[in-house]
Amino acid sequence: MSLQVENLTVYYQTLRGDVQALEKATFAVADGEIMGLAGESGCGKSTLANSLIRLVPPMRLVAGQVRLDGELLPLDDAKRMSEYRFTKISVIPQYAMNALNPTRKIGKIIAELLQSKGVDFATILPELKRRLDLVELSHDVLGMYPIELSGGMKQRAVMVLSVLLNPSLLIADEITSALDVSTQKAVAEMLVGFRDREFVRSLIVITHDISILYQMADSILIMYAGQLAEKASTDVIIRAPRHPYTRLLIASLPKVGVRYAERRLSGIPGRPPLLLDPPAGCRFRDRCSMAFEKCMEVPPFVEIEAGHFVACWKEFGADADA
Amino acid sequence: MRRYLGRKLLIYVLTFFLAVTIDWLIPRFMPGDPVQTMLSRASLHAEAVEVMYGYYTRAFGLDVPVWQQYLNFWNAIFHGDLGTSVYLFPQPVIKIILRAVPYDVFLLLPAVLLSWFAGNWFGAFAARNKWLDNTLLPLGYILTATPYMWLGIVLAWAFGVVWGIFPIAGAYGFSLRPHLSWTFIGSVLKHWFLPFASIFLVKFGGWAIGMRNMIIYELEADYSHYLEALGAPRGLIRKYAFRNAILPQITGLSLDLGVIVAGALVTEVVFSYPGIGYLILQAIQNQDYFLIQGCFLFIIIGVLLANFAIDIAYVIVDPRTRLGMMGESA
Amino acid sequence: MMKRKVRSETLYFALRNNKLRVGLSVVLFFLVLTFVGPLLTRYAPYDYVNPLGAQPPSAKYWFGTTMFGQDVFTQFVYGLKATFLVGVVGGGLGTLIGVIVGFTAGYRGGMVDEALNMLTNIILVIPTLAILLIIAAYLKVRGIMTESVFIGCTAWPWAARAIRAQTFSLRSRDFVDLARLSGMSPWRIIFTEIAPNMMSYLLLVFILQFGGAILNAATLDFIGLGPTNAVSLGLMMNNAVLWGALLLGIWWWFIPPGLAIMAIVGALYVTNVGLDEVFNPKLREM
Amino acid sequence: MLTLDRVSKVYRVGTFGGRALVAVSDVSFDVRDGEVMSLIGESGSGKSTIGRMILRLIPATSGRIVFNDVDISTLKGSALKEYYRRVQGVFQDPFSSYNPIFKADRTFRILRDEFFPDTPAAEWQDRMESTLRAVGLNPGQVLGKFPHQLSGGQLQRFLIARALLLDVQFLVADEIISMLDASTRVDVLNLLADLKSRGLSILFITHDLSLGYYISERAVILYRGCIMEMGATERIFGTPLHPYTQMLIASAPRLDKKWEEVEIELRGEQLENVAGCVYYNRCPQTMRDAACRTQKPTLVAVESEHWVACRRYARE
Repeated sequence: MSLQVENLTVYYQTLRGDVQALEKATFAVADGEIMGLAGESGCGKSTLANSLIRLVPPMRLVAGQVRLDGELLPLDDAKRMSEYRFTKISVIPQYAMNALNPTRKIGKIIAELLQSKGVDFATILPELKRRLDLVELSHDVLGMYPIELSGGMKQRAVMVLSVLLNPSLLIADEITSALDVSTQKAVAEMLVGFRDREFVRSLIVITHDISILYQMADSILIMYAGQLAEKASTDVIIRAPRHPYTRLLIASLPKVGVRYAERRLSGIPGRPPLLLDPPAGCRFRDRCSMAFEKCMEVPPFVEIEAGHFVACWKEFGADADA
Repeated sequence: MRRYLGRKLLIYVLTFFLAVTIDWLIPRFMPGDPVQTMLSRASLHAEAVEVMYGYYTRAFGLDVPVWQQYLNFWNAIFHGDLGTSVYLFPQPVIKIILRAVPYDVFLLLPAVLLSWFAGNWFGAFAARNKWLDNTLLPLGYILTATPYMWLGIVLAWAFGVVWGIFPIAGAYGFSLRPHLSWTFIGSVLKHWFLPFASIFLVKFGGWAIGMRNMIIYELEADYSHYLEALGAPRGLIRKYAFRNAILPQITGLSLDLGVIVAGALVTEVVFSYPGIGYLILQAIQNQDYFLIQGCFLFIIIGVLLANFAIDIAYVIVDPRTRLGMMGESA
Repeated sequence: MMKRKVRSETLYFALRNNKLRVGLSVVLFFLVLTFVGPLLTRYAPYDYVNPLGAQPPSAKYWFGTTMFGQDVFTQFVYGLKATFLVGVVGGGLGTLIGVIVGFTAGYRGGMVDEALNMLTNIILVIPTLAILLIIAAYLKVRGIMTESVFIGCTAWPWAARAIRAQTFSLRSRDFVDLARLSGMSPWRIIFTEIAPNMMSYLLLVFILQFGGAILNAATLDFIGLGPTNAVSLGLMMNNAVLWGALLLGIWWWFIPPGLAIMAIVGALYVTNVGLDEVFNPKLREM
Repeated sequence: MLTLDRVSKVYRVGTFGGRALVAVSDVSFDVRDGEVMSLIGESGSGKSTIGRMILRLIPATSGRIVFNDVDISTLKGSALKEYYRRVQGVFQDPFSSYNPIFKADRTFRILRDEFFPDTPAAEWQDRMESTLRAVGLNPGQVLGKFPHQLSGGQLQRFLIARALLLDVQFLVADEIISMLDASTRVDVLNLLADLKSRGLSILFITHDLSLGYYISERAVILYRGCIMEMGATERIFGTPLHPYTQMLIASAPRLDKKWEEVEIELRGEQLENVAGCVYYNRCPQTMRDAACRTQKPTLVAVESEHWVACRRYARE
């Protein structure tokens, strides 16, 4: 099993107390699996990603363990964690378009970074060139400054750099949201290519755009207000979601081919709760039409079918499908 | 890149033109007549004043119409003839100034460059951890807030008068004549140290603070976060941040030259160090307008040349100016 | 992320920021001294009160007396008034011109911006103190006001550059476009929409101008080009050096004025940093 | 209602306007009364520039924009204000549309001071509240609050209410829902569509095809400042003719079927654009020929309510 997360709880320290951004997240990502991580803004998906990569104040690890290929990750010890970063676990950040130092040649940046990890640049150069071709970047990009490249090109350079040492887990944080439709498809296919070519063993793709996940992800984990709502294979999430929130979320997405005149889609009334002092139990309770007294307790994130996890009391009490 | 330097050159030419015009305007624009005040000092009886007045107005070319004077002034500059000094009468202004310039360069160049390097290094070092930041940085604020001359006085008083280690006046021992020997060089260095120290310390504080703020911004930049996310060692991240934080300090240096020159003027006055500053003070005290004009011109030329040199250095160091903006516009 | 009410949070940080507290208390101390001081001494700044000439600080003369037997403390206190005056008028004028130039260049953009920017760069490059020297040299009668006006007129480029950059960033915000869509006139947009957002920034600029004006004034006074009809800290130092206080070891004549300038301007800079930290958290803790 | 006649916008960039950047070139289309038209294009296609030119926030370099038979470039002073009573805009980032240090409902007070100075307070208050309810907001919850205390969806509805208070005829909605979360996005979209019933015509600017398809009867596809294809939405999405539109539709992520194999030409992005068709560099080999490189295609009506700017259709 590539990644196992147990009871991961991360809060943000602020002047007015702790923002409970991530609450008891327990899930696993198998080898070769591309897991989509989706949810509205403020649902904790970025917090989850950042806690795996760079847990720095004001974030605080409250509880939970993360194992990667069986090894326990020292999440809150930045020094020891840096050995795992880039070699075992790597990230393509949301700000990939300005993640490269503007006043340094790209080749030099890569060389110095590899050197700091004890890897000789010359030996890895041929592989680097092959991967540049893969993302349609010419080799003389290495001799250029980031300022000379377009946004899309810079992002692809960062993609290549992040997976250069074949990390076992790659986290792609909202990398498609700033792109146009055409480049979006190309970048998504490149990520899948990274997994197929074994550059990375497993992949977590974070985005608020579920239709992108439908195209490229094997499974999707839906989060709401810091809690895991549902995880299942992509088709199950899209075709037969069980969690009320997932169902409403999928229903509210306009699909090409649906016209306002014919079928009027509906959103979800209300707003996600503020996480400074979140409501007890299931945090979707106030916006959920099927909420009942049991929802005052936190629903367990339990496997109701092979590979299909749901956190909703409805699965136990009343009849299975409402 | 050509465009960047072209623009800068245009600004400097315009500045030079404007400065020279101001320099020419001032004596003519101010109340009172320079020649009149000069003569009144010379306590002559009435008709001698009349004759002398005619002679001097012709000598200083004040009798021709204004725009004619202006043109004469320009071609005089290009011939290096800045008129004759009133206070050291027979000597042409240009010769007096040229005697003072080497001392200025000898004092300013090391003070400016050393304070810049040391200040920046110290600012980066102080930003390394919280304790250093809260103890050494306030020292930086105090230093940069100290008036140049006051620090000069205190240093002169403490080291010169109380402990008597350093001389506090002139550029070298009064008993010595400028000649190549160790005693002379030793004396020059001893006289040079205190003025140098007072300029150095004040500017040192300024650069340290500037660098501390810049490096914190750079450490918060996206590329620093990305390097951290890839587990790069602190040293590498700080090296990149320092390299990027130094760039605005280079432009800061060129913009700050005007202030540094002013500070040097005052420090020279405190230590009666025979640079242009001391010369200006004497020129002012003796109402020698042409010497003042000459000194001002030299300062302007010096500052403009230094600025242009720094701009060239900036273009070499910062690739962004060399390549201009390549990315597609939204 | 959670958003907090803007006003109370800034207040919350302001009270806890020790740089701000230390800086402000020092400045206030000298301000109070400026008003209280003249009440404490019976003499005028240039009275000859001590026949024995230079005396070290004593119970009678808190800061001692000068070579001519003038009371240093009285000169010091009246000098403080001049310094604060120059700071307020000179700094205020510099900020005002900077605001006007900065706003027009930032809001108008285009050729106006290009021209004003060129002018600012030119004046930035010229060593303004040299110009002040020459102007002051030719003027026979110089008061505090004229000196402050001179300093204000040559110190504005720094403020103009900073305010122009800030206006530029605010102008591109959508609420300025919405204001234009509501038919508001450009000047009304500047003063009711853009300026209020920059109040904190304008305060920072004013503090720096205030400190800069004091330093410039002290330099001018020291060369003897200060006000002819008043006393100032720079003038005190000039007289001290002129009459050889250095060699005679009359340290109480030249130490207090310079120390006061350093303390006031240093405190202003520290306050500025404190305020800067309060207004944008990035500079706060490491 | 509103007609754009060969409108272009050229920016001067570089020092002293050395280089010219063509943001919009020779665009003509019209929006009829009570019609929702979508302007679809990727970033850098000039769609926002067109929106800002219509709102007179930036001047057009050439061409005419006519609103109810009046060329808006001639409007000055009170005539321009009268124009703003008829035409309003809502922008992309809700949090940048409000001055952070004032309460959100200050925008209404500005409206009252500028446009209705003599309306009695009581009457203005309940007109405001009824309009807020019309856009699905509860006045008690949203009035008197700072912008950061309201959600993105509420803020955008606020701006729509602002436009309704002026009872505008034409609304420019520039990417107004792209910053909102999926769940609230649809409600604001439905609100826009409901406004049509009030006789309001809307120019809906977006980069997302499915939104354009969902809400508008007619659509314009833009690429690098030129119209590629224009016409009734069903026709454009049903039988896309221009290679760019085909590529857009093929690569738009859908929930009902996987991506088709459409070859995306990425390297084409960086090449210098040619004198002829702006899409030449990214056009698949099979569909372009030498003439495309030199001759700029013009909009040709292929069927009723369906125009396309591609040489392959110019011949028919």
